[in-house]
Amino acid sequence: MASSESLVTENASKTYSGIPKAEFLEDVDSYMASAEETAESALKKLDEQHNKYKFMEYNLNTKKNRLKSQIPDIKKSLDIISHLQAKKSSSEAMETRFLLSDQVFARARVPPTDKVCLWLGANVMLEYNIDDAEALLRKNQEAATKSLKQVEEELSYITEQTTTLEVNMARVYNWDVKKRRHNEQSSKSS
Amino acid sequence: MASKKQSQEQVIAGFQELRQQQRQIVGKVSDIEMDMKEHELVIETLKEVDENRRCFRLVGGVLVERTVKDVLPALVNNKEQMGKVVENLNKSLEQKGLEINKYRETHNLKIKGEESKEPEKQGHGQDTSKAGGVLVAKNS
Amino acid sequence: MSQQIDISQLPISQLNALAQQFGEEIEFFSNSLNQLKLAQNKYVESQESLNKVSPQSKDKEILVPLTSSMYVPGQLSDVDSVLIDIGTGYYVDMSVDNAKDYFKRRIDFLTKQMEKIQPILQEKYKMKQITTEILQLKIQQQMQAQGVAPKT
Amino acid sequence: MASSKAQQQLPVDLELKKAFQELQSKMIATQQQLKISDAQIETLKRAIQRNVLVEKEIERLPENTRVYEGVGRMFMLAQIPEVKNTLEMKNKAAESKIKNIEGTKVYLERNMKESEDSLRELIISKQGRG
Amino acid sequence: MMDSELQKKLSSELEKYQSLQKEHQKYVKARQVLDGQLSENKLVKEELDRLEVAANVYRMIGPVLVKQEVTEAKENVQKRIDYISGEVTRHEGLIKDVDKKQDAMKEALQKLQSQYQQMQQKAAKS
Amino acid sequence: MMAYGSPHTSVRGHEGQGKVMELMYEMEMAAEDILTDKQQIIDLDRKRQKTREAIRVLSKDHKSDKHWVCVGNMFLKLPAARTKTVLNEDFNKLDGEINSLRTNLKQKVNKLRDLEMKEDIKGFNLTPLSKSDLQHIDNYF
Repeated sequence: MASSESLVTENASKTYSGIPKAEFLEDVDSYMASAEETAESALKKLDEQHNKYKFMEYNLNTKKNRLKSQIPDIKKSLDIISHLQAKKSSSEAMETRFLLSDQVFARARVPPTDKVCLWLGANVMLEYNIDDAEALLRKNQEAATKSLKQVEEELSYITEQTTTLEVNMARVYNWDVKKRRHNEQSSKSS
Repeated sequence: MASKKQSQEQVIAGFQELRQQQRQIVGKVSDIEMDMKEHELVIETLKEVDENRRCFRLVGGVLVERTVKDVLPALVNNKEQMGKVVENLNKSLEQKGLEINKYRETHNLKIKGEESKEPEKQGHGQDTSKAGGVLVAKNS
Repeated sequence: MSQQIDISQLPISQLNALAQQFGEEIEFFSNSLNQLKLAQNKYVESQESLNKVSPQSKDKEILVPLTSSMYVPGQLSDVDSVLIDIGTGYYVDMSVDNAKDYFKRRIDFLTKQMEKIQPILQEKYKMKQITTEILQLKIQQQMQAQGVAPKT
Repeated sequence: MASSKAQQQLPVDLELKKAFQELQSKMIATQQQLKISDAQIETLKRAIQRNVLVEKEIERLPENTRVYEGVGRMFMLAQIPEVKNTLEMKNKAAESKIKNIEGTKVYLERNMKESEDSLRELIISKQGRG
Repeated sequence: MMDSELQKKLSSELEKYQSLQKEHQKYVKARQVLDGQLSENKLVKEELDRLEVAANVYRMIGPVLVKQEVTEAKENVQKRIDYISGEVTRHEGLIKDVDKKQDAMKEALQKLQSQYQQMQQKAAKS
Repeated sequence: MMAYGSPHTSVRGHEGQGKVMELMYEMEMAAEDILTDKQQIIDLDRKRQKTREAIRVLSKDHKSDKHWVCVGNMFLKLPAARTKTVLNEDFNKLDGEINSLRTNLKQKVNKLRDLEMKEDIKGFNLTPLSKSDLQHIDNYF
């Protein structure tokens, strides 16, 4: 079987943040003629491409979920920081019930403080002034929100490509049905 | 025939085992690389701040209170170690690839649906791993 | 195992579907088993962390987790009771011992759930195995019938 | 192929077939159990190893270093000897768990062997009769 | 063409059948959710039943923990349990209805399908 | 993002297919956007109601001078007066968010309607793929 260009990578130059574009199959007849494809092999190629998009989609969804849990956590941190800011010059300790572990809240006294510690990652926590902490958190919040937006755009782009591929598959399939039908009829009439 | 069939299954199982190992190495490499990126970011952050600032490091469930100047070298060292591990893993990945190819040649294995195109592209070994039946042992 | 007789009468396509169905069921049950196990681990963790809420820890210096990424220095102010989230928006003050009992109950509850699933899963594994065996046998037979059996 | 055909044509000894099947499913179950046990031992051993490393790391710290033990999500200030003590206790607990699991493994293996033996005996007794 | 009528009917019936299937799935899913809620509420009720009358029970309203009498909390949860149980029964009824409709349709569909096949065979022969 | 087409236009040549697909995609995106906004409004509204309920309950409660207020993963013990302020702030913030979402939503709905109108004039119907597939097969039979 002659190996030919894949249906979707013909125009590999058109990409969206590294995601290849799936070309719409305008003219099935001429494509099938020029590419020397059988319907089966063409469908298989499309299906493989489809799987690749699904794989990318899966990865992006993981990223999206991570960001989606990160953003509220940052927001919570900012909320609490505003309380600490209000309290830092007071003489009274803050009484809290903190989440000790799943479903368990223990009581703690937090003396007025202008320092908090933030996990940076890599098992490292660094002490910050409240104001610096707030600035850092805001920066991270912005970055995470932006990143989430981008991931969402990429995901919808992938959905778009997947749809195109699905339409292509349907068209090749229908083309094949039509051809078979035609062959049957011509053999009947002969 | 029963014995022949058995050995075919064994060949395929052996092949899948190898692929599984390959995937495991790939997974490990990408895990460590993510960790390295995280280290890189933290190192950059710590470089920017006062070296006497309070800084904690979590060592296996125990949090140790130190200063930036104590933690920073430890992190840099950690990252270097990880780099070495990745290097080694990449080497064994290469070897695993060779091993797989050799295995395929000696047992005359082909991946179904691969007849007409180049070998599997990297990073997309997924579909070949699904259940049995994807692999076809050629012995005619 | 009366079903076995039925199974051996089925055509290949149905056997295939059946094997697939068992596979899906196995996946479903192992998933729920895993989820139960995860939930149980959380309870065990909570139970263990309560061990450290003891009179010796009163007023101990701690780093208070304000969120999962932010901590602040403080002191443990109450080592006699904790607040437990019992679900659906209800919270109860419990003595540490009662709280431990609560988690023990939850852990036992999940153990029972898992013990219910385990035999079902085992049975499904068995059924899948039997089906696959018969399926392979049938395929062999068919191949022989078509004369495409590989040379011995 | 000859063997499989022959088997089918002969009247199958139902008792033997049943015993075979039972042994097989038992074997699968046992092997799974053994695998799980091995995995558990492996995790415990790794945990012990990690604790030993942590202990070494902590020993190297300046004496007055403030260390905190993780309790749930909170960290509680502790003395270095205290932390070492906790780690050692954990290791002891893990070791006794490993012993327990190894005990069950021995039991499982013996049980398995007994089933195999009884099946072998069954076959011999059948052959004697046949 | 003769069979195009039949074909249309077949596809429209098939569509109806599929929408029934979707409905079925929807109800089953809803019942699963309800089942989960029911068992959770039952567990909560069990815990509340263990408490002494003087115990401190709070309910989370918005972002505030509001103290509630144990008896009141128990009553509330019982009410929820009753409501959810009712919903479960209702959904079971709905599922049964759809089941019945599906069974009825299945037969009709099979008939149509075999008719269609016969038609095609005839067409092929002629 | 140009070359799109629906399966049943293929037999009639491919003029303007890309446009149609583009429009369809745009419409889908707009509709999805509206749905997410609606869901968000519902969620926020539920939160708002809860906050209102809390305000009401606390205003009746004169026994306790302090309350446990949930902030993130933890509860802070706040004086009644401060609790009230926090709740009112929350309420107003939620109110504002809901209102701005609603205003935007109106515009979005209008835009979608515009898009749909164009479709109507051209006479393309938005049938799901499975249906059009069937029709397509029909045509050949």
